[in-house]
Amino acid sequence: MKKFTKLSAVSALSLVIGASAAFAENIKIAFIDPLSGPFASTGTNGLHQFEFAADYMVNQKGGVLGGTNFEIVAFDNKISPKESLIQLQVAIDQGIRYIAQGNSSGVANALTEAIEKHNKRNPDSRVLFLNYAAVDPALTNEKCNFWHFRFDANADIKMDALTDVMAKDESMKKVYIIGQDYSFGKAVAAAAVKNLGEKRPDVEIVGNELHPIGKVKDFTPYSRKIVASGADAIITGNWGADMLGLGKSAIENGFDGPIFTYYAAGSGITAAFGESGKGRIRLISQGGINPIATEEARATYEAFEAKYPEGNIDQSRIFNVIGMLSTAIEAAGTADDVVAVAKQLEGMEYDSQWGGKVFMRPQDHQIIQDMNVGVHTDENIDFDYDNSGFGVYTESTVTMASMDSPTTCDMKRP
Amino acid sequence: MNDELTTDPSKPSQRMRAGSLSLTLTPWIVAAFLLLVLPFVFTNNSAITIMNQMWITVIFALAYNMLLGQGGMLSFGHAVYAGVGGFACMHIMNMSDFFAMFPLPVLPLFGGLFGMGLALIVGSFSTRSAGTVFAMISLGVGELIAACSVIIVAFFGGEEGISGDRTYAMPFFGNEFLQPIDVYYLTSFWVLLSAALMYLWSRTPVGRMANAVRDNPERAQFLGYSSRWVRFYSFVASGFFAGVAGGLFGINYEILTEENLNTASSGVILLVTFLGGVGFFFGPIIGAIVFTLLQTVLSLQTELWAFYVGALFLATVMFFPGGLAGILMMHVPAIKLGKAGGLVRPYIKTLVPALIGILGLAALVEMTFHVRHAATGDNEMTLFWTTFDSHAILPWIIAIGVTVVGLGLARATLPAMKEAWSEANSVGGKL
Amino acid sequence: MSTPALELTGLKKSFGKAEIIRGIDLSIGKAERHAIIGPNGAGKSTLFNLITARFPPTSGTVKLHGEDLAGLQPFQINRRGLSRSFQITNIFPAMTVFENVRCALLWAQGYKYSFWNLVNRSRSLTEGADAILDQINLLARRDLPAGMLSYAEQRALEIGITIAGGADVIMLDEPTAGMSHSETDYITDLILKVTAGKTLIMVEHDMGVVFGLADRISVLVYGEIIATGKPADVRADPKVQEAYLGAALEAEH
Amino acid sequence: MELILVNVIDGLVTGLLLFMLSAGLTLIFSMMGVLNFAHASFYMLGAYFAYQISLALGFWMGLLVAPLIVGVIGAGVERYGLRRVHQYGHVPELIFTFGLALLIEEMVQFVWGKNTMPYSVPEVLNFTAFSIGANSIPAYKIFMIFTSVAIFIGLLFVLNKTRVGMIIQAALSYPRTVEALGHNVPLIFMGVFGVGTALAGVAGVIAGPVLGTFPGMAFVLGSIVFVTIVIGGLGSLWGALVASLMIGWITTFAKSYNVQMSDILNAVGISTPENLGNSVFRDLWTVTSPQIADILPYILMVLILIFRPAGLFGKRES
Repeated sequence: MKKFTKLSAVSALSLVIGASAAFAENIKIAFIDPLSGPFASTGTNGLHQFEFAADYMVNQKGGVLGGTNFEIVAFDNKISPKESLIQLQVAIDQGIRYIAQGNSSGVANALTEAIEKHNKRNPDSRVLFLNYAAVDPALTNEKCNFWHFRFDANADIKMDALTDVMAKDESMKKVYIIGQDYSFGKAVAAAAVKNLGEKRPDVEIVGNELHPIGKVKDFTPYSRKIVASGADAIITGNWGADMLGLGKSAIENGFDGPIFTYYAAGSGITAAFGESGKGRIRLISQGGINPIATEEARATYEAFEAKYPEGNIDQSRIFNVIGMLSTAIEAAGTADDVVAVAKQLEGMEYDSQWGGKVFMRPQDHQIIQDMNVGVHTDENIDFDYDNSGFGVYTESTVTMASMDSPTTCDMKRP
Repeated sequence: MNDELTTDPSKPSQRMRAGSLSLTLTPWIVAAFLLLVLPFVFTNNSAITIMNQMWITVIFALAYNMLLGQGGMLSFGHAVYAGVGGFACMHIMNMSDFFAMFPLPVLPLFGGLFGMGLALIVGSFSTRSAGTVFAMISLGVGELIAACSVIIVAFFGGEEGISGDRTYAMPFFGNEFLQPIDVYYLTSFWVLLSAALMYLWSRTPVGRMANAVRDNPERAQFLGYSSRWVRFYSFVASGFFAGVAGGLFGINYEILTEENLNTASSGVILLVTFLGGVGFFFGPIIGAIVFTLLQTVLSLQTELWAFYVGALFLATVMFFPGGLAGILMMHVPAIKLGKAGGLVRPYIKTLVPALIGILGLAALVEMTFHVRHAATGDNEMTLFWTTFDSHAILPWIIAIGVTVVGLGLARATLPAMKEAWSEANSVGGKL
Repeated sequence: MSTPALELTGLKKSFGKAEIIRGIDLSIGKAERHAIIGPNGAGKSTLFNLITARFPPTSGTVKLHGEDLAGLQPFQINRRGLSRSFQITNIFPAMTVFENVRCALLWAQGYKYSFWNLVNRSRSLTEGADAILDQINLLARRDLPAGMLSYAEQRALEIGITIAGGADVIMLDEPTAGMSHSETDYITDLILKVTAGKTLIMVEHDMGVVFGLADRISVLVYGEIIATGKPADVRADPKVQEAYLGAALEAEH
Repeated sequence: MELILVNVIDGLVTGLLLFMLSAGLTLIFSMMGVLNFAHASFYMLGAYFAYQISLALGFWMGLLVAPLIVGVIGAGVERYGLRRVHQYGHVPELIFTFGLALLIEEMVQFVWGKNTMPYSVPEVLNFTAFSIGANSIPAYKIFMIFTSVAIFIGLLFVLNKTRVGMIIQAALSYPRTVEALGHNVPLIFMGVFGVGTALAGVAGVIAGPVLGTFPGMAFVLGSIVFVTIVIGGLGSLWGALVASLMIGWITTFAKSYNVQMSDILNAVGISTPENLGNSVFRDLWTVTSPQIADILPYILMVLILIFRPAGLFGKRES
């Protein structure tokens, strides 16, 4: 038995090592996100979109650098910072130079710091961090670094665009802000207060509070407060089960205004809201799905649906990540020198198939793009989510949102 | 990988006379040697990172077993002591002037002291009784402190946690601990030291009485010992070593988050310790090594890793409540009788087919999962280094065949193995 | 007259409405062997438990060497020189026989809660434990788990643990319960041997043992002592005859 | 004033739901000494089964059938798993249920995937029963209250008026004696485990549509069920009821009102220090009641264990 334990350890560890030898010619992107546990659904959907995008946009078109393919290597971080750092090390050892991650700003924060330290300590095996969904503003402000690129609008930009749309509704007099008790939730609340104060000083913020993240079983008491406050609208940054719980509970318990939010589509949430959320839930996103922005996008979505009938393209920015990365690699003429690739990514302007231009702002590596505010509905929906017949229909667009927003980032380039 | 430590704490080493000292030292020397050479066998950074993680878990699991195995106290919130020790270390790392005054290898000591400090406070009321009351207080306190981690942002840093940079410490003989391998030797030093101290602890009067109180608190009372104080001392010592593990975590990852405190981490360490075996000092060491491998390596291979781990735990608890260490130690009588050799052939005859059968079963599970959840048209799957079409009938027939034949053979040869087992343990056996 | 080793005054104990011990006064001198007998349910074990603070008394006092034990925990009483065995065997079954005895020696040898001494480095612990094992004739079983001993051996071990700490007041609760004749004789001799010079208080059903061992006997019936005295006097007391002894003696034969 | 009344109703719903879980658990815990960590997993199974059945046969068949399936599975787990582990002691039993919880969650994901299921309130009950001020009380909540009260009454009846109930009550207090009297204790254990898990299943069926049916639903519920029965006192059905309602109301009210720690501290005469900005205690001063609402039961439990280890209504300590 003793021997067995040791043998299995040897073989297990050599698996880790051995994997690096195979497929050396592919450009590999490590996808480090939860694939098991409570957040697995979001992670898995993201992985499918990455795999599809790499295959459809790069490999089927002959690859980059004259025939090199993209390969997505999935690592399950179980949404744990510790596991993420272990998997990051494993990925680096496998010779992977591009790390994609999006779920949880906490994990993103751990990764960006670890990557900065790694790149400082190991100039020979530097890696880039492609952040496709972690939206804590700090990542492109005080915590920014040269290796981190954010392809999603940050919480401030999203709120800026959301409040632009909200401000047009003259009948709205009272707003209730509620969010999860962590950095993102706090960032959303702060941005909402600031933006509303600037755009609609007459609007009264009747509530501003945080609830424990992922722990609230029943949102009824919160809904009661919201209803009692006489709010005309709710602003929340909630996601996952917290979004669903809050939204359903508020509607059920007598709240009759709109709910402005960030993440209330796909991953079963659209289906679960169904009829009850129709016309009530308004969310900020980028990329036009309904109506579809371009014919190219329509073809992409149809191909995706053929492959994943139960899947959604709910993070169209993932296609931008792949598109921009392949463009940058082509321009740099190498995939191994990540500094060269990063320099290409900085300041890149890219025409997204999902509509509009996207621009990677060089001073903080924050992407700037058109932001849409859509409504949860079953009317005029070409591409629904969760096969529910419901989807998000774009009502208004803010072009190149927050192009000139300030940043505290002090970018240090190698 | 010091699973060579086969010293059984339930049996006192009565050897006091000179000469036998080398015998008790052997496993430690072997362990130290292994710790030293392992990085030369597994040279890449990820293997070293995984080994670091293993040694940290080893310390934590051994500390946990001071409570569960040796003291009979079931804790549902032990992660908080490791976590608080770790957070304290991160704050020390960020106090640049103070941190620059001493070398990095000393840092875990501070972690230990902070873990111990918290254990002193909590232990003062939680160790009054063992059993359900202790378990539930540990659960309550664990939840409380885990919840505080997002509320008391000044100390715990909210959900982002607290991060720092280990390289700002005073260089230790010129080493700034830039690379995982430097940290590896630091961690190895501490794992050896902590394991040795915890082992020695079990041989001290208060360590022996911890066992006595676990088995029969009332009798211990009538031997002049307060069960409560004996438990309290074990609890505080366990808190110290948990804090050391937390400090090492801080050095390795340079970040601590809510994850280090929450009840899931506390649950994991309970599973790790139990998987290894609570009855033996070296049990948790095996548990920590096996579990870390499962968690980091198996999860790279399959999405369903948690499913297998859950099944493994159920099987262990149902058939081998002594854990992996218990399975190893079951063979000691046969080895002492010189009859262990007779077991090899029956083992091969039963266990190899059983293993193949289980792998076949796993293949079926993976294939079902693939058919159910993979993308439409994506019929190709890779399993055991072979790629095939999961919608074709042949792979299914093969997998079912392998499963049935493997498990069938194992079942057929099981009586022979049982017979060999009783044979190896009978005649001349002590009991 | 010197202070009695153990003195009970007006000791009472009720569980709910049921009064189990109904006022006991008893004084036991130094180096006396005192037996407490009585029919089942008379409250003998309860009395033991009151003395050793397993339960608190409803009223009354217990004095050990003149010191009031009120409010003390069992381990504190033990440290003051009183040690007891249990009616149901109460040892550490998972530990070896040797370790059982060694644990019993730790406090007496002043180790307290020390974590800077190694038990197997202490010559006095090892030799002391071996000496006790020799006394109770279990040296041959030294390294077996205590749970594997025969019943009689476990009872002997329990007595060994009880006397190991060097207490001068020893309380034994039915040391020979459930034993065969030969085993009983063996244990009786053992008790005589190991309690020489000490105060012994025992509860016992076997009249042979009682009359063979005890200097004085108290008869407990329904929570009250109806007679105390030398074995011959007690045997002759008509109240005792009536209440208990007759039946018990008959059963003996 | 209106809000208080609304909160009383909401707290009642939460409390009664919790009670359905804790009632089964307290029976299991006090009879068998098993801390059944998988109890919440059976609750989850109840919701998933009901969802699956409701697709084909409608909500009401789900309500009827799903708890039965869960109960049978629970009895099977006891018969073929727990009973085997029972001989090794309580810790292995606990680990067993721990592993079982892990495995059930994985199996649910295996079968139903990782997304939230669109399991929703039946059309018949999908209306507002009445409104208090602007707050509407959904009919489904009234239905939940009636269902749980009916179950509680049924349980009381079985326990107090039937022979089986008498044996169970006796076994709660004196498990060994009951065995000595010749009752088939293993069968009673299996039955109690089955009924206990079926009750959890009922809770899952009726909670699934409002609280969401997703793989993490058992984890979110977490250990609060243990807290309930410890506060109430092990083995006490009334204790479980009182503790459940207490927790329901405490958490509901704590979430509904924003009370800040500084308010409380100021009220008892401690004034807020000047420079809170950098103080370590800054966060303590600004803690609000909704932030800590969900940990209040844990604080309560620790206090109760320190000062009254038997719980509010309990007779034994462990």
